[in-house]
Amino acid sequence: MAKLELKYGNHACAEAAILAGCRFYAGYPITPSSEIAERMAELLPRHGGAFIQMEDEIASMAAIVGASFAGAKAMTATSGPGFSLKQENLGYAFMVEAPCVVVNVQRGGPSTGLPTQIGQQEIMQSLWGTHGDKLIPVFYPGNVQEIMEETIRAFNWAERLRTPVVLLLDEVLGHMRETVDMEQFTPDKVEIWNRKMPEVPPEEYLPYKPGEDDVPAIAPYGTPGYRGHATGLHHDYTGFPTTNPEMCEELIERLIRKVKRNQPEMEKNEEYKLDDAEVAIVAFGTTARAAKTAVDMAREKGIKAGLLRVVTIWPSPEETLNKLAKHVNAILVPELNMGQYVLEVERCAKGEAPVYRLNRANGKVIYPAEILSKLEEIVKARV
Amino acid sequence: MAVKGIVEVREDWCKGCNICASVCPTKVLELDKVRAVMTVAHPEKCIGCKQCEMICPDFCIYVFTPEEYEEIASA
Amino acid sequence: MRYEVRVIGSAGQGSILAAVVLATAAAEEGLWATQTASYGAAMRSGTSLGDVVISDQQIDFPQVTELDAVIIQSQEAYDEMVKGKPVRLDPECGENTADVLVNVKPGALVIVDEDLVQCDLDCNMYRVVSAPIARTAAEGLGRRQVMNIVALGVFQVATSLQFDGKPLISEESFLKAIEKSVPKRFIDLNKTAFQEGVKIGKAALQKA
Amino acid sequence: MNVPFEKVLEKKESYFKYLRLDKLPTIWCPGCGIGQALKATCMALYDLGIDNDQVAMVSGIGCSSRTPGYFDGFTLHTTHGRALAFATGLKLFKPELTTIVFTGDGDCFAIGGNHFIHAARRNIDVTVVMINNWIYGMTHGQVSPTTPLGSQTTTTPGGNYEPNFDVAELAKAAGATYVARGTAYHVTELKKLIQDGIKHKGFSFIEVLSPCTIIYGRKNRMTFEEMYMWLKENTIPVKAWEKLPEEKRAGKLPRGVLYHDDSRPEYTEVYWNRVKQLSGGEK
Repeated sequence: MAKLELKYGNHACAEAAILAGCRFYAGYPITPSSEIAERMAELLPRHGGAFIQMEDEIASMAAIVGASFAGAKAMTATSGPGFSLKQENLGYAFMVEAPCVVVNVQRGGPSTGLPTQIGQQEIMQSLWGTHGDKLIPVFYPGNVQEIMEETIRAFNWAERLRTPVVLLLDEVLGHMRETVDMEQFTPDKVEIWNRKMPEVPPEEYLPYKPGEDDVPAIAPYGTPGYRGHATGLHHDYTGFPTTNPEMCEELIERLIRKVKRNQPEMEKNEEYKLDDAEVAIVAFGTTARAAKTAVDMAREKGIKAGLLRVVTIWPSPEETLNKLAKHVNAILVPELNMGQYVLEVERCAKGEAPVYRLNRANGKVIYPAEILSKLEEIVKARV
Repeated sequence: MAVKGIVEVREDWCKGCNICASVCPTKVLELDKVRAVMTVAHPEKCIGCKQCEMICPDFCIYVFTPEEYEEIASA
Repeated sequence: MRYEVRVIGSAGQGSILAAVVLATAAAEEGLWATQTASYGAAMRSGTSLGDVVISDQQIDFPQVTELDAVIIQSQEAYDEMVKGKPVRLDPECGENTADVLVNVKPGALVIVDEDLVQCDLDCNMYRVVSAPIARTAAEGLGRRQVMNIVALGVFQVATSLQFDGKPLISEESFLKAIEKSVPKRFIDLNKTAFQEGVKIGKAALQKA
Repeated sequence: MNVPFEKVLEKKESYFKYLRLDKLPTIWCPGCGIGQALKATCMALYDLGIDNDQVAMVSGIGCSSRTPGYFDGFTLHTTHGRALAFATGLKLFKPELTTIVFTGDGDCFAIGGNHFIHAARRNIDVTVVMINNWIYGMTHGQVSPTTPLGSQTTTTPGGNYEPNFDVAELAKAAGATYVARGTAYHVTELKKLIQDGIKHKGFSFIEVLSPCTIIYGRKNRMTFEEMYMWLKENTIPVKAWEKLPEEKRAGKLPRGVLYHDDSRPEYTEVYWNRVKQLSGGEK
């Protein structure tokens, strides 16, 4: 029996973070993400955690990495301009392997853009925003229920892989209220993963020596005997700077490999009416919800449409997308930007099927009827 | 005159900046200009004031009292 | 079943809160619901609105597309809804004889305030329920601020017009939703407001 | 030769126990004063009896920010200017750790200026050791917010024309509750200042005037010795400074404890007390 409760998107994110064990939040107000901070300010002290409103976005990102080193499950939330400001320290978190969750409630950009309206323009920035090579897991839920699921999943993967994880939301998701089935969020049903701790005695402790899973076991700062050093410079197993090319290569390859090798387990998609589909839509977030309705509308008109809703945006579901391209005659990628994820879909499709676009970046959602007419257009062109 | 202090310089950490020599009131230390490291040229002059140890930026000078030195050397 | 409702009024009339209470009541009833609010345009025009989608299953598209019901709390809001006339929903209805509301389905429920809204809607096209909502709140309860909740009472009764004589959501669910949504010290006032709304709603239906 | 010194290093009964000896010698230029600041910090901790396992040291980017690499504690070498923000997160979650931030004039007052004033405003219990060498050393000599007027830097050929910060006054105005100035020449005194800073419950700021021997010195035609002598002759103990007539103060700086206020509550204490009230005690 479903136990339905109406939840505000941003509040659901905060509440799920608490469930996942988040005990540190640092943030800076920005529309449309501020409600996450407000809810955290209310919840954290009650759960024995720390909340701090920092002086800017850069400092917020820095503070959660500092707290993460002290052993906290830590989170910050922001939107477009703030996400840009966080990039340098996001790269730092990736380099020093500090588990943390960065929420970006996307609004319309570029620059100040459309602060109170929806956008999906940080799909590429979430992966490529900070300088240097990296692979940061990015999850993008599609409804308020899933905001809770994905927030917990983001914390779990962050802890397991010792990496920052980006959780993308959008203005509509963050600012809407929706019924959530709370049955699955009772504390006994929520699965929680924690970072691993060193198993060796202090004298043998090498903070950046990876285990077989490519993940090192770094003791929280303050653990007696397990002192260590962390730096954003290329470093060896001890954590100290090195310019040894072999060591640097090993480090950067491992940092990317530790995420990449878990792609199959991390992959999460929703497939809707794809079995006999001739034209497939690939979408995410709020746009995927319009796409799902459009699939039903198309089916009524005799168009065999289906939907692949991508939840794990990065690392991208390469094989799934490639298989999909082989299986259908055409792919449509509607997104609230001028064409970002479509590039990844094109890459993965490898020419097996033509990939069409439906783009918009004016702060308005794409309506089901618009996707439907695009589908009709594609079908007409293909016959 | 009895020795008041015993200076030791760890040469492998010394960068030869000469700051220690410039603060030494009795000119115990002298720079080996060829190797650019500090040497204890006149150990007998040391008054144990520790100024050189304090100001050494590279942790490579230590000044012992004779008793301390004896104790540690014989241990 | 997908049922879309919009509560619209001047800023400060509590349209969004009414939408929140409505969505919460739907959840109490065991229905799925989404509640969205539009910022941009509403802020410019001085009207504010809250949209609710209710369904017996999980909802795909979360925003409203074609409204099944609209609660109009002010003349300004009414004009906003009429403005534009982008679609002629019913070709039978003469263009000059009646107003047509934006994005509202034929057969939809239109709840208006009897005193505040002068409307010229085609009664064959919409199920118009007009009731003294603001007056009940201001004179009956002494608090004009609760007119949004009074309106919800009217709405609760009026949905029986669309669901074979049985309201979409029960009174109990609404009362529980009020408990969850408003500050403690205003719960009783709002519950009374809702019940008064139910009363005037029933009277309005009998009249019609 | 050098046998007793080796034994001192091994025995861990001196301030050397706070050093990662295998990382020495440091990367700093000959004569650079950052070494003394680190030494003074180690001596201060030793005298206070604070164990290595109780200290976190955070830094940003720059010459001074390489310090944590030589300090045997929980150390974090972060991004340019942000050390105080990282330290704020660390200290807030683990208030039991003595948290020291090593930073420089560019790191702390140019790119990190905002973090500095806000950390000071909060009065969070972090001890900031700010190495003021009047220049960007690691990037080879550009003008910094503390470069004296007229000084030669690579980005002000012909002399610096930008006014500089009085960083001690800035710290005080921003809300720091312990402000001191020491120099790389007066190391014993510096140790005492840092020691009091660590003991102080609240935001402590210690400015360490330190010669940038190679970069600043060469550009401005000063020898190592001249730079140290400048520190000796142009800084005056606070007590003497207060008695000094205005006309004799020009070109000189007071050193010692410039400001100390124990009355303001400390940030993490205030926060966790609130939490205790709300959650009934446990963290």
